[in-house]
Amino acid sequence: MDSQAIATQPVEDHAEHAHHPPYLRHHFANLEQQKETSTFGMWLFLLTEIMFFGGLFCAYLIYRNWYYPAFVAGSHQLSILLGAINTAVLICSSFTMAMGVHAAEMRWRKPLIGWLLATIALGCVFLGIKAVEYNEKWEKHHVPGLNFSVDSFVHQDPHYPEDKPLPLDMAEKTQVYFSLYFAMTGMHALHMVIGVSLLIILVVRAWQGAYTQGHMTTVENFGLYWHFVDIVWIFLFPLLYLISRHQ
Amino acid sequence: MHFISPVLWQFLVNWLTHFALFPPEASSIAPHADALYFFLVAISLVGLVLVLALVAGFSFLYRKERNPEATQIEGSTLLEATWTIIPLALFMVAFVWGALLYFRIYNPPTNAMNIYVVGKQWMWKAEHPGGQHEINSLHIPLGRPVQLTMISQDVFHSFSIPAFRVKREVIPGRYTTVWFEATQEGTYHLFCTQYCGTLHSQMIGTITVMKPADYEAWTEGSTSGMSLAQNGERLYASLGCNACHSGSATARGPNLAEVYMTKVQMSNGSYSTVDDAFLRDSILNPTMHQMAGYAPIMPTYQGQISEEGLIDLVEYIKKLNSNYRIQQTLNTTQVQSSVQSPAPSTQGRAQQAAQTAPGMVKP
Amino acid sequence: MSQLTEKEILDTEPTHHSEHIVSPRVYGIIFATLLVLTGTTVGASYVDLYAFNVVVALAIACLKAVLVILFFMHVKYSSRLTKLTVAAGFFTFFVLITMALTDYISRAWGMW
Amino acid sequence: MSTIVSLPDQTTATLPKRSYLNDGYGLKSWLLTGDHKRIAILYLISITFFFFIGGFFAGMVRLELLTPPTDLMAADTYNKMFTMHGIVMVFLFLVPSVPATIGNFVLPIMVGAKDLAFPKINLLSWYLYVVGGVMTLAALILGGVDTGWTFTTPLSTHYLNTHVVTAGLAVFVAGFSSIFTGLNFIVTVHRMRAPGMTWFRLPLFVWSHYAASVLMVLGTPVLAITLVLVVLERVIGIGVFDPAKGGDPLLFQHLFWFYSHPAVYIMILPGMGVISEVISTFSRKRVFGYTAVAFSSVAIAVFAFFVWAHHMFIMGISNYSALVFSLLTMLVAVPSAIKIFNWSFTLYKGSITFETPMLYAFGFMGLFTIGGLTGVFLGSMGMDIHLTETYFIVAHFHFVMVGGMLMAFLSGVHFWWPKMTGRMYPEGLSKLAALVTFIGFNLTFFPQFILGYLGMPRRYAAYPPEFQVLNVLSTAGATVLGVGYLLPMLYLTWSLKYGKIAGPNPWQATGLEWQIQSPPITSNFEETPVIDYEAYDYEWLANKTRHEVQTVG
Repeated sequence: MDSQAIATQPVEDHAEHAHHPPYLRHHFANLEQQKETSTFGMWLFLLTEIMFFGGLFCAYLIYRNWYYPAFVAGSHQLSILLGAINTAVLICSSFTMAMGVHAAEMRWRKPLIGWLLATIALGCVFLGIKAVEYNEKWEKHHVPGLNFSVDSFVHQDPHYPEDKPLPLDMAEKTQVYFSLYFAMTGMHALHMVIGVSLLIILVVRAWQGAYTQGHMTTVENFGLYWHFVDIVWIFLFPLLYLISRHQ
Repeated sequence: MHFISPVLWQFLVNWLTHFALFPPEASSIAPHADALYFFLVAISLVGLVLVLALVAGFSFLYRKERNPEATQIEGSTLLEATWTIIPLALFMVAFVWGALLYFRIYNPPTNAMNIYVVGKQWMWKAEHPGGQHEINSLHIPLGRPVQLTMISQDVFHSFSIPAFRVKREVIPGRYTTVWFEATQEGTYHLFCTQYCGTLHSQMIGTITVMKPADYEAWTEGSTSGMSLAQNGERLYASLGCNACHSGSATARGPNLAEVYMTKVQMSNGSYSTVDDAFLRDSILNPTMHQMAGYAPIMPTYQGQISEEGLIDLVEYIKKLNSNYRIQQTLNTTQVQSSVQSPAPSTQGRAQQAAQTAPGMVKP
Repeated sequence: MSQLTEKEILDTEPTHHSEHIVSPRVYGIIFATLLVLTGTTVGASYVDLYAFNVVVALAIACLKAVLVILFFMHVKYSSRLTKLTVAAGFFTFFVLITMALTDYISRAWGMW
Repeated sequence: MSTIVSLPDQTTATLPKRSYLNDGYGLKSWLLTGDHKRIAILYLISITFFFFIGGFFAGMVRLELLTPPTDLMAADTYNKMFTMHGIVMVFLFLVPSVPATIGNFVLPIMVGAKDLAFPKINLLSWYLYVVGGVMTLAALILGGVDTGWTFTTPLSTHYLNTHVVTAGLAVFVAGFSSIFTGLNFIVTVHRMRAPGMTWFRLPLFVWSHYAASVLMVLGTPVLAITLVLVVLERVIGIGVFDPAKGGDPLLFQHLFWFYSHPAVYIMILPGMGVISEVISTFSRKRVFGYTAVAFSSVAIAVFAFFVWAHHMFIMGISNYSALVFSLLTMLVAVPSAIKIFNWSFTLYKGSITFETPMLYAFGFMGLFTIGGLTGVFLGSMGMDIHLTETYFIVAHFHFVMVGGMLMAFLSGVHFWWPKMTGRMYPEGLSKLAALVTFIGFNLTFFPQFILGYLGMPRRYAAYPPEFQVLNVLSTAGATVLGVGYLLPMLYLTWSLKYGKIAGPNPWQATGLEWQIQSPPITSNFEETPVIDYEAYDYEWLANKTRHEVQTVG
């Protein structure tokens, strides 16, 4: 039994202990343990993020079945072009982030900074487009609670001649659609803002050469976060913009 | 008894006169609920006594003074299986029994008389079909199943009668129902048990169970003159419902006579039963209750009719068994509307119209 | 996390997992695939497939998510613990949805 | 196999020269520490503070209920009192109580690690807890909040003008504190175990904390998003739960209880871990059916996510759905029953002594049995109709939370007090406190079962006079209970300076934490331990002690 006992914490190597690298924290035996630990921790954090967005997706699913025409009409008010561009932008940013992680793994300092800066730029483009969309919603009175009117749903909208106006009771329910739209994209945008802020810190640290001397777990873990935010959008895009388009 | 302080003495007297372990068993459901309760108490006692006996017995037998040497035991699959399976079996009995009771409490018999209840911060309003209104009290006849159709105007409330062992959440925007059959004359507590704001503890009332004859007398004595259905008929006319739901072959809306509790086909092909909730929702959210074969032209009445008004309408449609009076009304209205403004849209105006033309609804 | 995972973790706990560096070529291929899939899903949304529009859109989204998870997030090259963690997250999300839907779907069935 | 364990002679024990307590002085060395033991102490202090705040509200609630009318305070004030009592006790005491204090202190040592996996996140978790706590206090000082701890919509979103937003955000922040604690534990258990420490050599304390951590990590975010939606609905008026805008208030209930039912297990599972340790140690016997107890924790964690709607049986969920949830609820009761019986049989053929932690553990077993079994009443749908929202449910969850969890917490605090401080608590006084607590508890909460069956609704500031007798009993019990809780605080503080020196292993327990000095050094172990014995192996401990005696001799 003893010989088969599996340890997750290796027996301390005293020779190595004497000159361990500065980024090895005292309570880890070696770098490998430290890296696996922090990656696992990051995954657990993403687990909580799944459940965080999960509540919203659950609400979306239920209300879409209840108020199907309102959700169709609501989604027709979104710009599929902007949504598609934003999806592409986010996928690009995921790619640049992945390349950044690769650069860090290869210990290339300048490419790392370059890829991170590209990711920041793409993140900002995404947020900018999102701001344009939000602004449009405000102007069209589609912000529930603050600035909402059912006008564009009870009258024939000249921009969407194929849409029949909704009866008033169903038009009122578009508020639920837009509430969820703002809650979901808002939470997602908040994650993007946090991501971009963290990226700026990463760039500064990368500039100082922190990730190119063999310790790049931070970059890798941030990459996980960034890709997760991308995945959320990959689901938000079809759910909010696309699935009612054909009607 | 001068050596006992008067306060304490009062307390003791209170104890002796008011001590009870159970509320009165005043409904047909109560004995069933109590039976399950006694069963659960019994298995709890057995379980508790067993655990206490084990703990106390082992503590006595194997205390250090008696048993200085501990004997290491890994476990026993047989024993562990025993205390997995036996509790599981008991819990399953509790589940099945509880489920049966649940469906007994929440499935009203078909012959139940219906009373409507509206909950709002912080009062209960009961409306009898005969038009009797009560605040924070409810009079019901002995030995007759009574079904309550309840709705809240604002927040969650909960309608609870401990003596009947029934309780149901009263929620905004949706009818919920509960039923009971009183078996004992008397006055019982009515509580709101869902926390509903500042005066939650004042949202209480009394349930008065009366002999059928007394109940008849009470109904006679406290009627407001108009039954709910009559109120509903007025509202029906003043909101202009009869313009489309006239029952004629060419009408734009479905015929409502005897529609209650029938199965109707919806525009998406599914079938729905026309119950109270369906009627109410159809008035407020007609688009979601689109019947097959009709155009989606009905406007919503959301925000135009109070919950009481909706109850009147629902009660009217429930009792509607011919379209004769509707058509009569329609003719009168057409004459009237040439003089007066066309179909008023709010309840206030509706009542006004009803006052100005009292003969309108009378054939 | 499900009960099953526990036992499996016991013998899958990695003490030494070799560093796997994904090549930029793989990233490039995945990137291109994702863009193509995005185009496909936008295109498919304009075609009337009746109930299948939702299915197609969500299937493509799931495919994209799986690609991102497996390659960009390196799960394909990670330990089984990581894979189980991801699975546990989606499993719990699935529980939330299905158990909530037991109520919402059967509410329409009426009083019993 | 038989084991004789004799307690060490404490007269010769001395405090170690170097320990985590004297490794740096001054406020900064505490507030910026990464040491899990110091963070545990910080948590212990702040949790005790909030426990007494919550206790104060409980006292006010009980005082008001002494008489039927609202005479001591207005209904409005009363509502704020029970709301603050609920929020403080649930989110600021019960959820972090055992995990963040005792768990934080001993879990890394038990698995043989020098610290938790993420010391900084551990500290961050404490700061988030403090921020959450301060926000709760702010809500209180600004005028209170009266939603009830359940934040029921649409009451909380549209019908109250108290500080719902502040309180909601406070719970949100405190929730993240709990997420980070759970995350840290899971990673530590997976990644930081010492060589030879296999999963089945882990003490059951670790298993139960692992299970609770899974619940924290997976459940809490759903509460977080729900509270965000409530706040958004209140502040800007979006319409996810608002029936007037087409939302479904029952959806709030679903999402809220998706967290808040597992939260009940987050609260009780760590307590069960404490009981496993204590019962085993004081009967000098391996826990009966180690594997069954370990897996019952995991089973509870798994089933916890499938049963939430039993809080909603009367709320208008579909009958079919209620049926499913009731069935699953009955299943989740079984693992708890297994645990209780396994603990009872751990005593069988043991060599039992009755130190204070053991007395609290006995209290736990009795009260938790009652609490658990009355849970079956409430899981049984038909019975639930009559009992829910009455004092029966109040009594039920206080039996589980106070009778169960608080007993376990006190048991654990006494059990590990020598390890944390290096000193013993006064044995006589603490046994008295345990007894007072037990009596006070039963007097307070048992009458509430009867009140509940009589139909007295919960959250009532005024009640019909026929309920007074039982309410007076309950309030009298609460007074006794209050004394029972004040006592430990006083004598434990006293023992910090005047307690007997404990020595490394005063109980002769087998856990890894007892094999090092008390209080431990900052890095816990001089060198990474290699584990070559099973959990609760008293044979091994006896051999080790004999060996040590021989070496010294």
